Amino acid sequence: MRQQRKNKPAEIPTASLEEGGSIDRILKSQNLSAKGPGEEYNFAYLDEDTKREIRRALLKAVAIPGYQVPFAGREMPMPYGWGTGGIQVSASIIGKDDVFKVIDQGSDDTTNAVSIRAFFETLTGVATTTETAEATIIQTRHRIPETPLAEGQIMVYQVPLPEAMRQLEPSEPETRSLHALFEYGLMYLKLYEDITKHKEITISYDYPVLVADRYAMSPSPIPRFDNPKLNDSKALHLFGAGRERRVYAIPPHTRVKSFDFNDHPFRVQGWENSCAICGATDSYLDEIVQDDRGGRMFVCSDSDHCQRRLRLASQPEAGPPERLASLGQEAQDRG
Amino acid sequence: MYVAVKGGQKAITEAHKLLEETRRGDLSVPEISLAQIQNQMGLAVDRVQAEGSLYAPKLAALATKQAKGDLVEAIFLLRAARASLKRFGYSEPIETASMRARRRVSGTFKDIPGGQILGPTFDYTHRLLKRSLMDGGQAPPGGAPIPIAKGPGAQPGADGLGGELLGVATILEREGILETVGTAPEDGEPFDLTRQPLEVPLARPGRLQALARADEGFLLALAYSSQRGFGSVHPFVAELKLGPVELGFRAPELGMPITVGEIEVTECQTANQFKGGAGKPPMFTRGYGLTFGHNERKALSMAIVDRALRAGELGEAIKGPAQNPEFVLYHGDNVEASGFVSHIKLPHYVDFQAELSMLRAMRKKFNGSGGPPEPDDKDE
Amino acid sequence: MPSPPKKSLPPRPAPHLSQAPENRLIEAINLEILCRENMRLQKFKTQALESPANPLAWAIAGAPDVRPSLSEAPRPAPMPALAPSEMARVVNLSKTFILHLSGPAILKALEGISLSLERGKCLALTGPSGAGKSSLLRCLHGNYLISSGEILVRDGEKTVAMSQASARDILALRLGTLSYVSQFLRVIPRVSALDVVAEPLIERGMGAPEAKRQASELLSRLHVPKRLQGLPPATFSGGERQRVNIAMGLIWPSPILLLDEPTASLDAANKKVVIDLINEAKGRGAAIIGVFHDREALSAVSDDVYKMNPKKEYGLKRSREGTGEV
Amino acid sequence: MPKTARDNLTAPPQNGDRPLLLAEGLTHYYGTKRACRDVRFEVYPGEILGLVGESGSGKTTVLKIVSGQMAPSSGTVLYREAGGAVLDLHKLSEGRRRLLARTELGFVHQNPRDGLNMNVSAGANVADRLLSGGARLYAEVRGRARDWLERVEIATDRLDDRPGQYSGGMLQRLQIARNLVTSPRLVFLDEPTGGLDVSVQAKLLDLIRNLTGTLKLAAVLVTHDLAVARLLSQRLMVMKEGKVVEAGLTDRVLDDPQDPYTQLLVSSTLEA
Repeated sequence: MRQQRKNKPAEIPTASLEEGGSIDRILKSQNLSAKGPGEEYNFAYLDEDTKREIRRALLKAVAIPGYQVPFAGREMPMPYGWGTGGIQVSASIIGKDDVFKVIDQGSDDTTNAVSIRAFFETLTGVATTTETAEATIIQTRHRIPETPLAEGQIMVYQVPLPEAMRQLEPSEPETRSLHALFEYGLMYLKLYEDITKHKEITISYDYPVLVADRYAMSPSPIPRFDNPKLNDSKALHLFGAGRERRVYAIPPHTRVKSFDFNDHPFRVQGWENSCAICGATDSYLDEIVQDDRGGRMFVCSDSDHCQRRLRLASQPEAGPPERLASLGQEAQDRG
Repeated sequence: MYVAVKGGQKAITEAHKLLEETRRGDLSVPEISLAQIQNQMGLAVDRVQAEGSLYAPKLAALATKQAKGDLVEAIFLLRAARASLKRFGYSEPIETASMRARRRVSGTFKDIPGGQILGPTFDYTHRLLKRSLMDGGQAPPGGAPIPIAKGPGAQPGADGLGGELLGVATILEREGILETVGTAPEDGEPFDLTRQPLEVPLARPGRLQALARADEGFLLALAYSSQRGFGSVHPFVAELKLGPVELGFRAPELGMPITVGEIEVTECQTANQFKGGAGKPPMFTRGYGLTFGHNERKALSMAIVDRALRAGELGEAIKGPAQNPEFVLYHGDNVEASGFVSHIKLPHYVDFQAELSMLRAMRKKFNGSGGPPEPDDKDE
Repeated sequence: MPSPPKKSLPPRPAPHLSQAPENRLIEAINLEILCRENMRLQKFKTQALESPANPLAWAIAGAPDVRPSLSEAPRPAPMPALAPSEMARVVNLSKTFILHLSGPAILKALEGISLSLERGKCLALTGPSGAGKSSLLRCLHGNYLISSGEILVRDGEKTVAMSQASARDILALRLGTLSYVSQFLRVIPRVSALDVVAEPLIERGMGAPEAKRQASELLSRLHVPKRLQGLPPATFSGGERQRVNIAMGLIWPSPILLLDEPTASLDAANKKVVIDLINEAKGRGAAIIGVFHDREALSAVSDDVYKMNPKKEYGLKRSREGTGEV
Repeated sequence: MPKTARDNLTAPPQNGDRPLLLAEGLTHYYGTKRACRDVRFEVYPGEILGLVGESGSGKTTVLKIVSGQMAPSSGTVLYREAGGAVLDLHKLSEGRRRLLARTELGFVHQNPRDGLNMNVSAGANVADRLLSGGARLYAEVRGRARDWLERVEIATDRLDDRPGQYSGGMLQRLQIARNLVTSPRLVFLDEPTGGLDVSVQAKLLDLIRNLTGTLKLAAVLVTHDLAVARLLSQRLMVMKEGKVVEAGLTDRVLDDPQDPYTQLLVSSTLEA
């Protein structure tokens, strides 16, 4: 049974680098040894006050679904644009007995996912998993897992551009007033132009949504394929934009509707192919370039989902095991 | 009796003697050697070569040492040195396809022929200060470039250099989804900023040369602004490559090109969203960046700004400075920029005197008339 | 306390009055020009009169600048009653122009005019050109401000005093009661004659098809052929334009008709049609006042004649019964 | 003509004589320069009020103030909205005022480019107010945009072109379509025929007259062209150096001007 997530702050002495004075003076005064970084840093790197500040912003974000709450984002040992928003949100809510999962482009073994997971393993010692069902906190970039999320789970999204209308109106003060005045005509104007030129809405990722019939929101650059998973979800969805210093949230069971016209309703892209490894036809697929003569292979983007289907398939009563199993093995090597 | 201040020359000599002392610094510290700069400060050297527009690692190292680490000064030194060199011809176009890449990544596909080769990169490192590098620390074990994803195609050789890799851009181009680029005109010499004055509008080859020599910080900011809405570039990295390429030269006597050596370059090809327009079909459009040495951030920024500057050609709305060739091309060169910005240090007391007396006269008039004119609400 | 005299306008070459678009100024020249000295003109001062001056007082005091009471809000004044047969009555009306450009000069166009318009009757205005006939019609139509005296007009159950009527009141009056056929046709270029004539009906809420049908019928009766009806009147001859003008003026059965030389530049056939139209209007009880230089038309339609002449001997001359002869 | 038909046809305007807009004591300064002083007027439903004067007379400033685009240094602008409530335009919240500006009010700029979005198609420009108003059927919005292009006499095959490819006259008509699509009750027209060549001007005037007539639209029309004022407006205000020097029935003001400045203005108009 999933334990209820306890979120008590850890009591590790704060030895943050930012307490003024030149770096050398700090290093000398704390004779930081060359052992692993874990000993000298706070639990999950950020000091407790910063975490409290971020949690306060998150509470406001949950209270106003879809509204971008400014927060004093800090520099992280990761470059901006590589997940600092998501990391600060995860760092401020993670507790000792959480089970943490990190995916990028849908899979746990993508380089940046590996890097972020290692960061949290060293700085929190928290249990990590590659299985969606086991995780209490899932930090993601560009995908929502195929496996349906359960009550109590928290999705943390890494967000590059939090403002859904940024490409239509570069000025931040102007977009903030459009939100305040609930004036989203500009959004429909864009969709109108899209349909006029291309006979359909051609936004393929970061497809804007209306949250709780009030705030226009960028779901982060997930494919439109994943948008429906945000609507009336059992889980809590938290969005962190580090460089732009904004957090926003979708509480459980909130109405999330993708912007569309009644006679040009939101549609999800489909594929003719199926996963070469687990045969799935309803999951988002990655295209593998095999040669320069156009040879392509399609595999599930969500590696956990793919392997879970393989495990189910390899039970006797399921479909032909050999081919699936061998394909699965090949997938392991690739991972 | 007032004696005008003289001794300018003396002051300059003394100042430069002081500069030499501070450049050398504490005599108890061993002097830094060019080899150390070239090997341990390679990225600095590479930036000086790229923006100095001269492939000469040793000279770039010297310039960096002489400039006390001030790279803009070093770039200036290299540019000046370059101007003194006689030009005896143009090399053959380098074939980046045959680059023996030490690093080669693509953001567009999970696996690509020849695999994604991480190579020597800061990517995915945790930006935590490494105590091990403190004085007396031992150097970390050498790492060979491990491909993160094994795929068909060439395996990295013993010296860590990959064989010929099938370019991702080439694959997309063959599928027809990525725009093809016209081949460079066979005859005639390529446009060369150092031999012809920069004029706007400038054809793309000229723009690319200007961007290759432009200040990295400037291009970085422009690229960033274009991504954040002040422009409409949505770039995907089709391929980013780093490694040596052969340099061919067609000596008049021989009549055929011979390889005169290898140079290290960084090449970035982006595929950008384009929903069709200005008579062109929906497709991915190209952005291109190429620099001497290892200048990844510069190559990426260059590719984004190159694509942004093509907004007019592709009928896109102009929404920011990154799309304005005049703004980008006239302000990108940091040798020009640093020169003009710091020229205000030069004596200007003649002009200042003129301005001073003008202001005094205007203030007298201003105060004499009893302050600013009241609102004219008095009747006719 | 009078404020300092206004800087007079920069002396502009006084435009030759006759070039004025309307011929009203031509009429003014022939009038006796009061010499400036004996009026308190020099002492004209421009000052914003806080309380809106009574126009009547203004005419006498001669202060040219009036604080514009925008809606010229009606002020309560005792309202003399109209006799049942009367549709309108002019009471001791005078009209004076203050022309600031040349001088300034005061020009008296009308002086002490009194007459009444009876239901079903046509009153003809006679007198030499420049006697103020057009000016009187313009005052009746609200196109000219009344200097002194009053014009009372019956509008349904109410009686409207023109000197105190607001712009909106006059607009309503023109919609419901007063129709004016001026000498000049003033229309939007490129609008067809048919649309021009149908406009008064559409403006009063009639459907376009029905309005166009009636307009075409009236134009045909005035011998304006169908192929011309679709063309803008700007290209028409003087007579044709006049007939369009008349059609536009008469298509709506107004209770009061003001006609300024309706038969000028018309041939015999069309003159006869206009005379029939006027008599038909009289037949339905309309009160008509018009200027007719053409003797034959005058005698054919007018019941009374009001002689006007610049020598200020104004008076109502009874014309012999029915013949309009004087 | 039966008596009854005549009566209802000529009944006073729908809600009697109550004005749609009342401007009171409008005074405005740009820095120390006074643009207008103590301007007062009303606008009634279905009526076109003309505002004439030479450039610099403050007429455009007054128009910007009464249309809610610019707050006056002092003075109030009251507007009776469709529901009947009387609003103080410059005390409304930003959101409420912008909503009003998109629905019940319209503003046609002298330079059409100021009133259009040049980066989207002509159809999108017309559809804009519908979309902001909550229209969510693409086909219907596009259909209404096409209808309105027809009503302002623009070839409907130009629906998807960018305004940049339109001529001056077409741009102005597009701007009119953009404003009238939500059938506003009061439109502000700033020199709508300014800068257009004569033949285009005539067509535009005829269009404005028809539209305001058929839609029973009220309008405040700013122009320096007295012929345009005579043609379009029922009532006229003459401004000079920020003050209203004369006002009244249009033909009365033009044919029997009282104020010296009006006389000068009228007499200096070139007669074609």
